[in-house]
Amino acid sequence: MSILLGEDQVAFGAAAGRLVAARCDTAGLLGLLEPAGRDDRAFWAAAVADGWSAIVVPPAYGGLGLGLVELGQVAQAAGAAPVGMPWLAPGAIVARALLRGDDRAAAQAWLPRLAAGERAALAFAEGCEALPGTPEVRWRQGALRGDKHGVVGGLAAAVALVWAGDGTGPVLALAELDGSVARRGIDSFDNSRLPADLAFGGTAAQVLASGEAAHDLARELMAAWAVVLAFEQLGGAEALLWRARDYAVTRRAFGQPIGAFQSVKHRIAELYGLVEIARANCLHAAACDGTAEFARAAAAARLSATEAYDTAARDCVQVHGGLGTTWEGGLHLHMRRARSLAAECGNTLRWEDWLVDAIAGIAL
Amino acid sequence: MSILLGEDQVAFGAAAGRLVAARCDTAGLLGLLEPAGRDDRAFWAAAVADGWSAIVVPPAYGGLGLGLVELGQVAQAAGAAPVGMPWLAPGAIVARALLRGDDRAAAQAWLPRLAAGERAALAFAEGCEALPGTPEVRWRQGALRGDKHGVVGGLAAAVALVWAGDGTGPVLALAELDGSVARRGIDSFDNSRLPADLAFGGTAAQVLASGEAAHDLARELMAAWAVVLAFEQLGGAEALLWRARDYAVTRRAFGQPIGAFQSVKHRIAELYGLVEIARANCLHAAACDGTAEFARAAAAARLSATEAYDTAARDCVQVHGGLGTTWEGGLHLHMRRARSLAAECGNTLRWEDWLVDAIAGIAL
Amino acid sequence: MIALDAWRAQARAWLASVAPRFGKEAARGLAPEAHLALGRAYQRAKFEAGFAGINWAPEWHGQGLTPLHKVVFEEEEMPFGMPMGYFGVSLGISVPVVMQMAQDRDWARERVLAALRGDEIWCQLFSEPSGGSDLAGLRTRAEPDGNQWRLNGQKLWTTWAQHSDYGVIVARHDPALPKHKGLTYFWLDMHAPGVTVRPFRLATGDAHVNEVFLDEVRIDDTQRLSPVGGGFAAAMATLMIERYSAADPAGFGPPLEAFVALARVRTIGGRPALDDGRIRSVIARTYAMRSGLDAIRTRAMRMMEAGMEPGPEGALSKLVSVRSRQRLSELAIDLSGALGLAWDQGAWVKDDWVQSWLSAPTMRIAGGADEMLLNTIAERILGLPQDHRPDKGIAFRDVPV
Amino acid sequence: MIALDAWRAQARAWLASVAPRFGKEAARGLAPEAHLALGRAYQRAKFEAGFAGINWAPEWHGQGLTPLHKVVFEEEEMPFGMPMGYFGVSLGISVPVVMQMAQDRDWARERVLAALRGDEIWCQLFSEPSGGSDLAGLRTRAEPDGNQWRLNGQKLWTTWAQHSDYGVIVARHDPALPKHKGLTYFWLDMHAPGVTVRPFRLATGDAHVNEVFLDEVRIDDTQRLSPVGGGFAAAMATLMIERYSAADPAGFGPPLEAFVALARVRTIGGRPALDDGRIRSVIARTYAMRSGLDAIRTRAMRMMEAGMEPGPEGALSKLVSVRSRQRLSELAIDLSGALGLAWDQGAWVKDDWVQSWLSAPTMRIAGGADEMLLNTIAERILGLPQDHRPDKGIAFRDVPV
Repeated sequence: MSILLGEDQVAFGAAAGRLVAARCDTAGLLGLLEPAGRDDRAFWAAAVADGWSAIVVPPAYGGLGLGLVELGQVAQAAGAAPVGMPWLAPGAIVARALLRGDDRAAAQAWLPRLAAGERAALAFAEGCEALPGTPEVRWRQGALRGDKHGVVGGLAAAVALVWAGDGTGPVLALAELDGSVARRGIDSFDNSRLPADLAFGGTAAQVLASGEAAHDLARELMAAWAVVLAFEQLGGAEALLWRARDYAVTRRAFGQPIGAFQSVKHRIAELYGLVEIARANCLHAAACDGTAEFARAAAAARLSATEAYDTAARDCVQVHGGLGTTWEGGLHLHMRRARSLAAECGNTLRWEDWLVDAIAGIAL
Repeated sequence: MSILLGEDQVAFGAAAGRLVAARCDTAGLLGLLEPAGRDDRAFWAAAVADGWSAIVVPPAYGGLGLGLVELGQVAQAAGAAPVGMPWLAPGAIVARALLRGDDRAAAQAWLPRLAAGERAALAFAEGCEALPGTPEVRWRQGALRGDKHGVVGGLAAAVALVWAGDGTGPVLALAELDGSVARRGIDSFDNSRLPADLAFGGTAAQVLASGEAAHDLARELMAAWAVVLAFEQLGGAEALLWRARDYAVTRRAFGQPIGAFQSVKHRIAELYGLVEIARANCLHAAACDGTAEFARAAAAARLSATEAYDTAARDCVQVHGGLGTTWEGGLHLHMRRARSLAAECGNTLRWEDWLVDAIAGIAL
Repeated sequence: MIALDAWRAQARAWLASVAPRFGKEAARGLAPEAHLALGRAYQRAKFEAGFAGINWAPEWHGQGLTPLHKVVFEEEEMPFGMPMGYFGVSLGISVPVVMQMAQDRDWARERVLAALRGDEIWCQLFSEPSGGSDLAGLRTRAEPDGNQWRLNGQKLWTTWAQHSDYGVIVARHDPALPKHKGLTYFWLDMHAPGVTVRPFRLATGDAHVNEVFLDEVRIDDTQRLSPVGGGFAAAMATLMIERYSAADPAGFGPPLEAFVALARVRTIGGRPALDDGRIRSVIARTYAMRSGLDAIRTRAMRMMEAGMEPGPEGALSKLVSVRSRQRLSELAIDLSGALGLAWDQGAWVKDDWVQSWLSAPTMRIAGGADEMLLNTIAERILGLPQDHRPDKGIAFRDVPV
Repeated sequence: MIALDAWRAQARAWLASVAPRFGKEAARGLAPEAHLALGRAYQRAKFEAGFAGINWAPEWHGQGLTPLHKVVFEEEEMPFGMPMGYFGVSLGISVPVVMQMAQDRDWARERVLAALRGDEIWCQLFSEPSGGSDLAGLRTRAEPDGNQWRLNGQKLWTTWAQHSDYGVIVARHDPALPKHKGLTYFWLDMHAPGVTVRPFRLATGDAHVNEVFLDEVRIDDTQRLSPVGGGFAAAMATLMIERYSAADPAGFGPPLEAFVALARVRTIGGRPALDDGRIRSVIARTYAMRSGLDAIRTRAMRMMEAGMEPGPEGALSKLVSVRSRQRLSELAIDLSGALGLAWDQGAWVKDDWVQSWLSAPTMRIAGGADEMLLNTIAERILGLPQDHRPDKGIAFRDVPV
């Protein structure tokens, strides 16, 4: 695939941008911050109607049969808001798992539902580990038992892909989140992500991969997940870059636009550098999906996008001065989202390690 | 001891500053950079005449009986030049070892010579390790065999304190550097430090401490050494801070002094912060010599002084633009010295680890 | 006068004795009114125990001790999380200004007593929508009207205005003068007709700052605190009142010990975080920075004890420590991974990384933004040139907007 | 026209074939004259093999290929350490200017051929002691004198002037005009009477830059390359000539593989450096940064291939990569501890950390200092305001000094 976007891909991203602009506003997003357990269902319904949930699902299962590049365009638009729902990335990653896993029946059962907007979650993390070496959640005789932590969308997802152990090694298992699952909501700084701890109490689950294959698939899914989140982070960082720029050319202090002060001007120029490097890495990673370089490219995208969004959140607020710190101004929506996205599929420390392992050829 | 300098201490530092100003100039220092094996002997002779080598030696041995605070004032003046000889810190640390070690005869033999300006070296490092856990240089039956690397002053020192092993554990041994020692000079970017690899070929040496005591003494000496070097680094950083400031108020571009541009102005203000934090840490470390906090305080001084000097070297050159990069301008004297001092008693990675070990109470 | 060591011991003992009544656990989960009441009660208790107005003269109901005694008490007070926030501006800035500059001295003495007892609270009406850092760019008008002045305009960022009985205010009496020359300083009854206070929320959800609208508010010329046109100089002078106050090398966020404790229980790829070089580097460098600021502070205290003027390097503390606190808090959250998402809105900022991270940006802006602090260091300490200032030397109304 | 892939293969094969004669090992330890002779021989070999003047028209003795072919060749050439430095300014800037602007076209064609064959070298006389970043602030005078001009003044930072036969020069013909308006562009015989070249050394010990003194140097008006007063515009236009040249995400320093290799053999407190979180973080972040710059470069190439104008983000490469190279080189030296002190002055910059560290500051200043690059990004790409410029719109002689 080329690193240059095709016309269709650009159009796809532009349509997503229009949807976000039409349906998301600061007041609405602020309203989702404090009540735990609420996300923007209406927006997700509209996004599903526009095909967001169907992007990576093959046409045979009711999807659009597109790839990470198109998914990335949509994620970038979502990140620019930032939208008040967590369903885009997990749904696509569960679909990817079904397409690469061993269980054809599961694929046939779930892919059409995912394409139609079924809410999915990725239950990989335990404690502070995004992908624990030896998961404590156990899969035995078709059922899952044990606790997963900080599952994004965990409060309302219908299905979850779970990283578990079967006593001999890891498995990736797909579970419908029925009454056997106790969901303990987490009151978070970014509540529309609907984070919850999930306690599986004998929940029926189908194994999509096990042993070495589960391990490889999980790492591959983490990489793809990281790329989708990196595009969301890129979207947020880019939105903040331009907000900082627009404020700096209009706001005046000491008789001149604040953008004339090099402390402001150079800060924004540096931010431009971070955003463009992140963008280049995101596009490169999406374009080399399926190649040997994908693991490295995904990690590079993740690291540079996290740095760009975190820096943008810090610096855009600082450029705005006091106005950057108000509730109503809403810049903290991005500040919070920068933090939740930085943790959601493994922190930067973990991604640095994964990248070095891949670069230096260290066994995992 | 107080963190406030007494009048005597201030006067001591001021005298050292006058000596450095009178005896060191850029042209002279540049002349020592390229020929390997030359240092400023005349300056050292004048410094010895002013008591620099006698500072920490007790009066009973012909010294001044002062402490790290006074030594630090002198080191700071030396760092401001930066002087073209490496003898100040090693001599004081060898004296400290003699005062704390077990060998009274050695103390009586060597302390008067050190006070009189005898050139000493600290031969601790092997390979990239500043204080190897299991040194490969062996002490057996009164003699040393094996290689030490990058010994500062190694090309011309008369005596060296050597970190070695006796087969059962570490020892600190004092050796006169006679014909049994092969000195392989290192052609360096900062040649007046006279670095050399030393190959001991059965060199007679007296053990000052062994086993656990040697280990503790070595760590204690490393801490004191770090404080002296931190003062040298502070002196260099401070000199660069003011050179950058002076240049920024006089040099004009685009019709105004370059110090009016915030990129320059804030860079220098940040440098001021690093210098003042380093100064406070250096004074604090020197003042708490002998207390339980010394190890931590020394590491903090070392880390902040290294950061200050490195940043000053980078930023002062950048503020000077092209003029900062010429040979004749001599700013590279500080750039080079910043690098050699950063390595001389263990790199920052090692000092970070030592500091965390001390903070977190981790066994060594 | 009581020696500092003895004073410190006395303060610590008293604070420990009242901590169960007023400390962070007592304040936890209280509704806003109850929390304010607790704050007033704590202030009253301080006054009665002789820990209020520490460095104020006895004729102003103070303890007649030195600024050092005040700083020492504040240092000891900080770790308890006492409900003292309501009185920071009131007793730290506004009331001292009234003490120094009010025309009616008896009235001022009454106010000081009421404020020290926590019965009355004062706010400071400086910043405006048009500029926080650019204080002298303020637009609120004070038009002379016989023996009175008429105030019209809007203030912003007014801390605790919603609970304040009085405020000090800087307003523009003449827009035809250059911006710094046309300002005058007054005090104001916050319950006067035409004063409307509207609290607004910050990113943390907190609502301790306010918009204050002034609509034809009439004040008497006796409420003037500066000469006409002397408002900017007076405002600058009042900023110096705060010079002697406790710094915090932790940037008013969690102590480093809390980070070390977190690193002990977190893992990175299954290995202890405390063994990881990245985490070790952050711990070591944070320690070195904080110990440096601490030594600067200690040295300043020693110099003040010795009757000397401390060096200008004290100006570094907020700049360096708060920026570092922001990064450290982010890292603490990231390090916690899925466990870092939870946020307890009631937690105390020195106990909680999310609280510390969310409020750090406000700290980097309020009371001197990073950029202004760097300018101050560059210009005042190092003698570097001032920025280009096209707003200087021309009539305020001619400054381009 | 030859396809890029085939061209790349062809270039690589040829470079490999001549590497034993011209590569870094062949150049090692040569005396200056011998090194220059090797450089000329390499340039001649390039010309004869059809790799010189790649994107120049055949009537200018070029190969008539695209700028992309040139960039591809440069990318392939970079790792060999060929002795090509002497011709960078000559063929990259000065000769193209002559090609575009010289009045006597036949004479120009002769010069181009001699330069492409390595027989003649051109320098560029722009910077002066009074300012590097502030190019338009130059003071060298060009006074009209009949059909001639008299040059007086001093140039600085003139790369390879000591080996140059000719130079292009910008001088001030009228100090009564505003600074940007009073400049005119000429070419100059470096052997003309009154031209004195004095090489000086940089921090690395290298002496490839010069002071050039101009004392009553007479040149003919036919040597004028721009309209009178058009010197600044012409100088800016020539900077665009260099737009299509190989970027290097390694900042023209050692590749990341070299750092990884170093980390494999170094230890920190007895443990492998490659296992240490700090070292891993640097490797990972450097990789991410360089891969981003690489993707930007690749995308620009693809766009140019497709006939599109590449985005402005290419401007980031030098700023970001060289700064990073400086830090990475410092760390490599520090990591080596006592083994890091040695310096081989003859080593090639992409092979040697000390060489890379010592020359990095020059790279951060030459050809656009970091601060100027940030200004360019801010103003040209993001539309942020220009800095305060009191030197604009007034006669040059009235600009305060």
